Amino acid sequence: MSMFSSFTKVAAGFLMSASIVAAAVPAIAADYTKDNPMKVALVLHGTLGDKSFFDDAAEGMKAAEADLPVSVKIIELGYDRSKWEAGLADAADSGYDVIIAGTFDMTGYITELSPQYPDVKFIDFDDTPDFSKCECKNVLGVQYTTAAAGYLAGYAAAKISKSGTLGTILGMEFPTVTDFKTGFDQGAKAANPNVNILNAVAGAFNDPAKGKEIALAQINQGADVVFPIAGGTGIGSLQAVKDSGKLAVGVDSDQATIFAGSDPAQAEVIFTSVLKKVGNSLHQALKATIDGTAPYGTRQLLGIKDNAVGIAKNQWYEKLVPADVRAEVDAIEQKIISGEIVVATDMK
Amino acid sequence: MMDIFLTVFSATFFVTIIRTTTPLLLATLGGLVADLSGALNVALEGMMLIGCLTAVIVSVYAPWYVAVLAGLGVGGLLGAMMAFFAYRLKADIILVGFAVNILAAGGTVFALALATGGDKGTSINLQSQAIPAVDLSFLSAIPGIGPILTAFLSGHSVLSWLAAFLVFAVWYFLFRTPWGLWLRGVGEYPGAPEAAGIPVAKVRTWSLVVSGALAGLGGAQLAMFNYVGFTRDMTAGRGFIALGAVLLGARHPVGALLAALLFGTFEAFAVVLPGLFNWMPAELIRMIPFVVTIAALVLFSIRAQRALAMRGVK
Amino acid sequence: MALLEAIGIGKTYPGGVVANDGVNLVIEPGEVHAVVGENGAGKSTLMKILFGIEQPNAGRLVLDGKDVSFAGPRAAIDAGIGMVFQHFSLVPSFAVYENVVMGSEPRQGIRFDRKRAIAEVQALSDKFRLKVDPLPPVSSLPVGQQQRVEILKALYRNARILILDEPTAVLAPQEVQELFVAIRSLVAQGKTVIFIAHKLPEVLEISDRITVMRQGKTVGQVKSSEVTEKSLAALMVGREVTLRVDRKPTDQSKRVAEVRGLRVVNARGTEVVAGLDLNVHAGEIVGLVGVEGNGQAETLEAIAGLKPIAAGDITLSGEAINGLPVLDRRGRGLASIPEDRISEGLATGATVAENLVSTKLTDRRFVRSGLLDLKAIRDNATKLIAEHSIRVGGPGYTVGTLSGGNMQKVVVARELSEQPKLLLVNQPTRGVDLGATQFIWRTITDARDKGAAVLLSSADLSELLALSDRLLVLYRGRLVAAFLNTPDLTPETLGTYMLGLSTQTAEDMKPALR
Amino acid sequence: MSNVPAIDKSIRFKAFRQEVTRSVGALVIALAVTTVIVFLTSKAPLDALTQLFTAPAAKTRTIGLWVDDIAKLTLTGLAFSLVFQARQFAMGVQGQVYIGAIAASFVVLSPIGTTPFGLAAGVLAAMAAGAFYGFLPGIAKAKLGANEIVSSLMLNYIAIELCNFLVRTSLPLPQAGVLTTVDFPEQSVLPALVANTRIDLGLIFAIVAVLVVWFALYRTSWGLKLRLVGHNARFAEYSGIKSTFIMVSAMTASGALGGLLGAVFVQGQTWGKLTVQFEGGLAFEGILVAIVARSRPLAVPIVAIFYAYLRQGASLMNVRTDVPAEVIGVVTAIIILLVSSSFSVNFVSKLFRRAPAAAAVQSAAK
Repeated sequence: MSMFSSFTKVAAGFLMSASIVAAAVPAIAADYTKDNPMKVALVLHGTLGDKSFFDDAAEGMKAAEADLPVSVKIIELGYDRSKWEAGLADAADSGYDVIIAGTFDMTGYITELSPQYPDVKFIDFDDTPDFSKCECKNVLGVQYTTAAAGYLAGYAAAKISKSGTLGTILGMEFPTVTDFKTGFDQGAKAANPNVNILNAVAGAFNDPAKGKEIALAQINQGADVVFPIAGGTGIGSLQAVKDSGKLAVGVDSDQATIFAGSDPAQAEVIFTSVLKKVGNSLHQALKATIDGTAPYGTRQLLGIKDNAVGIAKNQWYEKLVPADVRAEVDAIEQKIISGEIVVATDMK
Repeated sequence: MMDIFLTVFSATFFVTIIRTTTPLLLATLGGLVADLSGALNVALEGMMLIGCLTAVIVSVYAPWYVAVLAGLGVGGLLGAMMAFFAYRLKADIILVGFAVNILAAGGTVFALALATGGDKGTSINLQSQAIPAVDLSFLSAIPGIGPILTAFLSGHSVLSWLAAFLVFAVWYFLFRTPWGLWLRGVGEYPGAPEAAGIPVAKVRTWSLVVSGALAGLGGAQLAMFNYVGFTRDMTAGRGFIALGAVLLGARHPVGALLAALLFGTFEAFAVVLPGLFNWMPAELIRMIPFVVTIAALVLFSIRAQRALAMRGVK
Repeated sequence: MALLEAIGIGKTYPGGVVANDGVNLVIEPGEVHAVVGENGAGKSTLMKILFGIEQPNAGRLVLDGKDVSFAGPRAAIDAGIGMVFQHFSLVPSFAVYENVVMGSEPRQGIRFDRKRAIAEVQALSDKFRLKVDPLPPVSSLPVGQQQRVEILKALYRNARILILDEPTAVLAPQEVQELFVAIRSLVAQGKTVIFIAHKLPEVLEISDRITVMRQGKTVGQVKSSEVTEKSLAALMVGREVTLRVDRKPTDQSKRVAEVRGLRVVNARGTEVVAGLDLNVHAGEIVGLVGVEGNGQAETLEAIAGLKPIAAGDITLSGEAINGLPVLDRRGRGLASIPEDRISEGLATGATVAENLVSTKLTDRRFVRSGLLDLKAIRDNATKLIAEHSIRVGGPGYTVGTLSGGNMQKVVVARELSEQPKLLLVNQPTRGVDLGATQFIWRTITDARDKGAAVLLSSADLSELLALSDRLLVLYRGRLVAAFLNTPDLTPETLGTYMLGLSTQTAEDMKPALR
Repeated sequence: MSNVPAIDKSIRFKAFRQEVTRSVGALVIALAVTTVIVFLTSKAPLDALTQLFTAPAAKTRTIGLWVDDIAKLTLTGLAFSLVFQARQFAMGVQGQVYIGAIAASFVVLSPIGTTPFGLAAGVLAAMAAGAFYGFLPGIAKAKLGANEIVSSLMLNYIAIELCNFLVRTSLPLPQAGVLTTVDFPEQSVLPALVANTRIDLGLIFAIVAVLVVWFALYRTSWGLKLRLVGHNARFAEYSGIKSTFIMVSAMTASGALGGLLGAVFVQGQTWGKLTVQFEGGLAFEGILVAIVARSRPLAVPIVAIFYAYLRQGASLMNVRTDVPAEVIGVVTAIIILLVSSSFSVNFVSKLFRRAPAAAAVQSAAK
């Protein structure tokens, strides 16, 4: 009994301190210092360790903590959808200044919660609320035109493909996923009008064995460059590419670099990755928040020129992609930035 | 249409089927041993999953065969735990089985996080190893059929060969050794072996241990060959499909092999079909094994009823 | 020196039931030693202790002059003790030889040497003249053969001492004689036999010495040659008991039930009832005689509606009831006391009150518009508990807490709480003590006296002879003989027909087929 | 499952006390294990434990989550209790939840949904669909002898995939490719009982369901028949009870409860729309609730109260501290193992006792 009551005391203490902090949320951005940092929660509707999307966001938080007066708590809600809303609400209720959550899975909850917590700022990355329909003055939507980066990777892939057959593997079909492919297909066709692009939908983001089988099937059907856009499922596809000695395009983060330490052979086949620089963009958004320049209440659509998307130009890119192709890719990149080439996108 | 034929009759597709079948077959054999000893092992799923994780983690620090043995061992251990609760503490074995599954679903993620220093999704931070494939490319030296033999027989996992051997071994054990006689006797009418001085509790316990070990071996194959590494819930219902395969296979090792092959083929189809039939929704393809299990269950039961009816019993 | 001695054995079960309390038993080598006592006297517990299934709380076992203790059957078997249970411990789908050698298989490396097993079983069967074929699955064998498979099992394990637990209960008189021949041949070849029974004539015939048990204690050891059936019975129950029921003369003119051309086929496709005709009249008890498994149980189940029939007609009070479900048949006045009360006659996990109304859930007294009248159900139970003197704490106790006799009383109370037109009874007193037996016999006879037509099947010929007005003998699902129950009808006469050794002509049967 | 007499009060009390002692014992052991795990894994174990034990009751919002879980766990616990009482090990509640939710979604997203009958129509459609889905393995078992455990498990997977498929292809979505339908019309959403919490009409449904199931089991002849079938199907058959009918009707009724839970999920304040994988495995946790409650309907909500607290505590501990929510899976497994076994509070002595010898022979030799 005594043990229990001591718990209650601790809890009461915790709650009290939390409410004091909540009451003392400073309105003026300049107040934040290293000793009185802006309190940020990165709420992931999943877990860390996906080696792409969520991990990249977490990397961005680390970078932000290094050079900004922020303290970040990463909250992993897991894969039980019925707990996501509750988890986000709990974060909003726990005295954070900024809550970061991503994708359309969380947008609805952000839309509902933001009017209830007007003093808390919300960053909705990789999706956006419909600002015409909601009272979301404290929400910042951050979206990425990944099609443009996909275009670059598709161009390079078609150029280095010997068979003229490419494979794409989607985890599921929704715009943030298909946008990669939309750009990739355009780029590939631009490089080689006769290119044959195989496509498969795995139906899951967490079935690597299946991702591996699908990639093997595509390779068997002639594909020599595979582009999995499928989270954990895609990790399996990369393994198939490694085993078959073909080439792959990574997704979201620089996957070759991620594998370099634990599995160098895996890194050797990923000639580039289509980067959705989530971490980088969030880092920027936090900086802008502290500066007071972040356009809350609107959506930001970030592209190549914002350094929010792109392809990884690392040592493997240098090694596996011939210099002339690299030069062409750089030229195209400039044309996209200048608007000379317009890449169709699924992001509206 | 041509595409399908080419794909289906290709050596690669055959190799794919063997690969998808192997973990299923091992788990099915495990389910069979438990079933014949009188216990429906609904924990195959959980045992496989824990087998996956154990094999992956051990393979980081030890040679692949030690990791495979670890997967097998942990499965056996879980079987012993089930036996303890079911036979010693008289818990219902179905409920114990589900407890193991729940333990596996949460426990593997938890243990993975501990092993990787925080990753709850995949084990790619761990340098886990693969089970080697058996290279029979020397067969292509045989004139004529050599290349075909190589295409079909080379490149399978060591455990695929082992699984094929285990079909025979389990059959031999069940129907040609005294212990197989004991096990089947215990499953059919425990009073008889008990009266003959056979330690029934021990036979049952060992059956579950073997059952778990085979499921764990299936897990090792899944996490060290089909895909090298662990991700949460990576068994994705294979343990339950194996349970269906036991019933479908008429509780016989050869039947188990055929049933596992059937489901393995469906799984392989599910991989190949989207490449060929983009119109076919992935969800419906994924339903196939479950629908087939139910259909098989119903057909088998209808056949059993018909057989009775033919003999004049309504 | 005694071969096997049990000294001061005590056994108390976890529930507090004292099964053995200072039991002493001395078995001499080469004798047939009977252990007799009422049901519940503790015979079975003692045998389980001798065979290592139970461990005693007190006392010791001495074998060949040395103290022994058996941790399990295996240890007892290794010490040369074999046991044949009343309910056989055979795996139905296994062949005879597999059942015999299971647990002590001849091996060749890790392989089970089946050829040697078959040969050895054949040799053993020949040596002791048991006439058992090693190859067929035991489920295809008649009961007497199955019993010999059990004996072979013990002999195969080199049993020096063979314990037979009520071996004659399931056998026809002629089969009993064959068994006794086999037992004598065993003794002649140096084996010792412990024989548990409660049928005293058989005991006196086969045994050399007899140990009598009563209420968990041994009350005496006697030489068979020095006692009579009567003195032995007195020793067993502690008082003089006569198991006799008086039956009133009744009006037996009204035909209540008719069965015509009944055919029943079992799950394996064998015909178990083959064109049976019979009638039962109000106020009479018709006994179905036969070795178990000759169609009696199936006949009763078919009439009750529990087993589908392949052909034939069944009428009750002139109306065909062939296709009717169980409940409708019951509604027309059919009641049934099944063979196995625990697996069929009761829900042991449910309360006494619930068990007592389970067959009356369409009765408006207990159920109205689908709702239970709990008070009526409880009152019904209280009344029946008193009427049948069921020993139970109250209507709310679960049936599983009762003794076998009291469980059977619950069944009887439920089935006879209303006067049935047709009462089907199968093995009403199996495993029930003498007191309860008497009570159950009385109750059945009362139902008859009040005008019920009763169809009775029992493995106990003395029960059939004590209760029946007419006796019909079944052999392989056919009617082979019919008798009016007269004082000169003997078990041996019935036995001839039970084993199919002879068949009455239609003319012979006629007087007893009304 | 239940061997408690419905009539005699003193015995019922005694058995009740025994059960409570056992359940509490299991809970204490499971919590002790949790504490050990937390101390081993957490950098701030006291904080984690504080969250686990106090957080659910600390705020209106969290109390709302707790009560919502109670309602849902009660419904799934009842659904499992019904089939367990009939001695069927059907595991199909999860599938029924999905099928029910799908049916409710189709109804409320049709024009009916915006009428005043939308709410009721959705709930009834869900119950009917769930009942049908429960009926399937029941009839397959009754008519063909198809193993209900396996068939119901397979039906679960099929229902989940069907939900994924229909959400993606056949139902109106807010934007293409999103795995969630548009919000249901207001008329079809269960109204909140306490504003701004998840406590909604589902709680009332759960309470009514408890009473209805209790009444059906202990006060109707159907219930008595069902329990008799559960105790001994052969005996029930012999008594003239159509055990197959009772079995199938029990599984169908359980299916209706599962379907109702589906409607409470998607039409409730939690979602108010259909989404893939909306139940997060809660349906299966009804097994635990039913086991600990020994399948007795009145005990189900009591168990649900405790378990829901633990469940929410774990998820808040996960959100606020460094201990992952998966710990609760371990705790759940331990509770199931301990409560379903003949474990007693003097567990340790039992661990070292010899195995009870030769139970099989005793039954063979009876």
